[in-house]
Amino acid sequence: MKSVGRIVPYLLSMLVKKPNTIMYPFVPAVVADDFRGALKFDKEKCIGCKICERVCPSDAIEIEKVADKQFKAIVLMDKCIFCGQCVDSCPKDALENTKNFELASLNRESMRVEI
Amino acid sequence: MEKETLVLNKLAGAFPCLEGAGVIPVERRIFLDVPSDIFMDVIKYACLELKFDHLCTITGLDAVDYFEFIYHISNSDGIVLNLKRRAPKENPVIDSVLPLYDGATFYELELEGILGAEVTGLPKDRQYPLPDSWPKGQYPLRKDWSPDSLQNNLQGEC
Amino acid sequence: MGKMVIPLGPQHPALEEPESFSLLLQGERVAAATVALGYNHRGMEKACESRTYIQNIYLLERICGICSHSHSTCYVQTVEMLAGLEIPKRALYLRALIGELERIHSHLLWLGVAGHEIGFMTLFMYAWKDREVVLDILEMLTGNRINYGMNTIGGVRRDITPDQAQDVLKCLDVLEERTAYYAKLVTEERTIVNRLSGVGILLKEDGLRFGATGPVLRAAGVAMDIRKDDPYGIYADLDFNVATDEHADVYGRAIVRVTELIESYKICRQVIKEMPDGPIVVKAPSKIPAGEAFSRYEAPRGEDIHYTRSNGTDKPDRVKVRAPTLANLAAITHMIEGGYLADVPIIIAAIDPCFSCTDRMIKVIDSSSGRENIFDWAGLRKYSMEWYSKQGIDFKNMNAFRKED
Amino acid sequence: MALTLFYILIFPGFLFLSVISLVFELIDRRLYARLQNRVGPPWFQPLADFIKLLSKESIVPKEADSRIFRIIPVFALAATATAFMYIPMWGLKSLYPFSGDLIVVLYFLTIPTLTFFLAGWFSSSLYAELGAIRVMTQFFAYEVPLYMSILGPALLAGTWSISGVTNYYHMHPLIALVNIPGLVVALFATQGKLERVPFDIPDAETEIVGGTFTEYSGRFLALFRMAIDFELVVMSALIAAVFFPVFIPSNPILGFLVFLVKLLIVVFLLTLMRTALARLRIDQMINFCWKVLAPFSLLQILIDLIVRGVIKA
Repeated sequence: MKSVGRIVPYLLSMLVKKPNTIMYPFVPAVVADDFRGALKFDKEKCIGCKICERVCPSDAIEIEKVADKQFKAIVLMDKCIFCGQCVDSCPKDALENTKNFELASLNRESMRVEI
Repeated sequence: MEKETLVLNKLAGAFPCLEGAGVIPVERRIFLDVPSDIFMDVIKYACLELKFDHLCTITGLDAVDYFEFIYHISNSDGIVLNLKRRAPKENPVIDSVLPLYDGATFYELELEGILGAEVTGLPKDRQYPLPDSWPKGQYPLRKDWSPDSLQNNLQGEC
Repeated sequence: MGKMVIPLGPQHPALEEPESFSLLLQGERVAAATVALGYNHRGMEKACESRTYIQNIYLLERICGICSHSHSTCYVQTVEMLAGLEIPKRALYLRALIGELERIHSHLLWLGVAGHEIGFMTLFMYAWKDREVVLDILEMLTGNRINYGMNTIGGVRRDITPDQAQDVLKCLDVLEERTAYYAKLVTEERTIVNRLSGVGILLKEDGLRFGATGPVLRAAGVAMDIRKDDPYGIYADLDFNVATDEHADVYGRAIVRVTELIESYKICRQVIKEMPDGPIVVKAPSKIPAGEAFSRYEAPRGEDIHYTRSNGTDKPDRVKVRAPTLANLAAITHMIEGGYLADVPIIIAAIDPCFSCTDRMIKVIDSSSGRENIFDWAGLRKYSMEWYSKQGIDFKNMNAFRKED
Repeated sequence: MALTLFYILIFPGFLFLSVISLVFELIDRRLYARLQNRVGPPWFQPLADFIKLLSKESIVPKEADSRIFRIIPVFALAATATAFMYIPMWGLKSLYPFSGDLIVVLYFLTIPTLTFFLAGWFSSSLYAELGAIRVMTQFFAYEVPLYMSILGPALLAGTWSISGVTNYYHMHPLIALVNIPGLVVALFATQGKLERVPFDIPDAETEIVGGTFTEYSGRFLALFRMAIDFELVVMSALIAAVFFPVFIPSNPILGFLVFLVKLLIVVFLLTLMRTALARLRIDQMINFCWKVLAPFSLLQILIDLIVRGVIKA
């Protein structure tokens, strides 16, 4: 049965339903628990093997030696594609993905994070 | 593997020089090196007689000493016949398969555009996939090409 | 009224991605059409040659946001073939699950876009609302909404827990009900049927002749589906039907896609039910033995093809990608010509084009279209700075201003 | 004199019309969003859009006829604002009623359509010219059904003044029921006039980008958008006056509230229509207008003539 305006009853039923969208910046968006967001680095665990540097598809991570057996990670957030390969490849679990995804910035320098 | 062997046998029957040239690495995949002089006859035979009438794509690659072109054609049994032909780097001229496969235009234009092959019988009215303003003689898929050579080439023009 | 040539693209509201069509119009009718490809070339095939096999997975996954799992699976299959790896069953089941969820998300997206092209924004809003449900599942299972990063050489990276499987089944029930509603809406709402029927006809013979694939070909009555014809992964063990239709027009393509959605729900349920226990990944060597492999995958848009040649190092010698849209584009001018201008957007949308899949070439350097010069990134930046400073806007000052904030 | 100026510029004239059209644009957009299960824009969005457009750079294309390009939006605005003065708002009478004002209002309402055509044509751009041609093609399709459907009730009332029509049906409210086919035709034709889905063919963005308004930007576009908002209110008010001339209390304030409620009903129906339908192709649109709407509006006139004869007898 073809006719015009088949969707009208459904549309009207929407008037009494709660909207499906949210006013985003004012209402926080929820992401899944295992979300691959910004990287977290645990300098206690790092042994400086630099596997993460080698596997990174976009050269977004650098490990620098600061003192004997002391390392820091420099993450270039603008290059990072959040694939999580470094997290998978790290033999000591020193890297971790967090749920933080709100990383936009007007300033490119702020995308270079040292942890 | 019976169907695959049958295809190879039929090809060898029609073209005796192909005897023993085919490889079947896994199910439904046949790789076959074809000499350039009989290539068009082989692909025509495969397309019309053996009903390999779907052209998946054409891969062009720079094998350092020569160019290699692989025509991936398939039939309704899901068998993919990979016919390979070679062309010398100095004079990479191949024939168009447009008379057999109407959908080959973009694949062949790609060979011309990024590998610098010359496909005879292909309309030369457009360039794909590089922009029209791309400098002549720059073929990015060749192993000896690097973005620097493009940079140097452009300096005179800019 | 005389003839006029109008450009459709590279920037046009009907196109989600830049690509240039030019149409010769006679009144409202399209007398001739040409398509110029290449606006999205990013040099992926060349870039693959300078990256390791593992890095290439993430690069090739980004060929296209919507069929990212298709491209990465297809590529990984070739590498696994070359390395001679035996993939654990559970990993194959998980790949199939993500692949089908991706198909669901892609087809729902298409339904929305089709609504947008024919000016039916409500369909767009509802279809995308339901697509959100799939995206949430995918985010839960893989950690991201589109570039899932699920595949690795030798298996998959994340396992699924029984709780998650239950969540997926629950969402599938919701989606199945919604899809049944859309199937009813698309076939019963007269304004939709009028806009889709008899538009962009591609008959069986022409489809085969141009080498069209996927729903475009299936809508013409050819039951071509790589999952059946050339089964990969676990598809040989699954029970599903290939959706076909005889309309051979945009309406047929819509029906094929909606039917495929329903088949995909069926496949997802089977996969979850029959998923065996066991490891999800085997160790893969970093150096792949020399050889060549060719793999086909039924992406939501059709036949996706990857060819990889290895040379014994940890980097491939050549990776060739043929996305489904390129195959379907060969037939697009045939479909557009003779129709109305108003139908051009929906005809283009009906092949579900993915131009970023189609174009892949040049690395780092891009041309600024319409200009004679070719800039590299730094040059382009410099040029834009100069252009804006001529207009009285100085970005250097703006940066200084930002720092003061 | 001062009072007349007040009427024309403040209430119920230009300023009031501006405010109420922004309010109705908001209602339209909010309702559209809610029907699609979205939150929709915040309350200040139409005003914010208007101010933003005013503050943007206004570009006049080199090829365009600069003078006409700039002046056309003002014509559209003025014509719709003038038409509004002849529609009764709080009682049975409009401000300056005269016999034949119905025809005059309808003619004032054709001016915006003509300005859209001229705007597109004098933009001298491909998409704008295509849009202009589509405006005219569509105009010839919906205009006749629209006029006939509105003239039907007037024929029955035996007057060519809107106030007269309102007055007549106010006296005989039940007779207004025979005009329902005309109402349906008028609602569809109004969508065509306002260029909204299913008849947004002249500015179908997925086909011809912005259609007639492709080249418009900044304050000229702001004025055009304002004119379209005005048109929405004026058309809705006209439909309300001709087809719903019932429950008009003598208290002006109450009467005004009733007027707003009627406007709401008409805008709701128009919004529902644009939510529930897909855009038609131009050939389908013309077919629909001539093969469905025109016969129905003729039927409406026939019904009205018969009813008139019965009542006279």
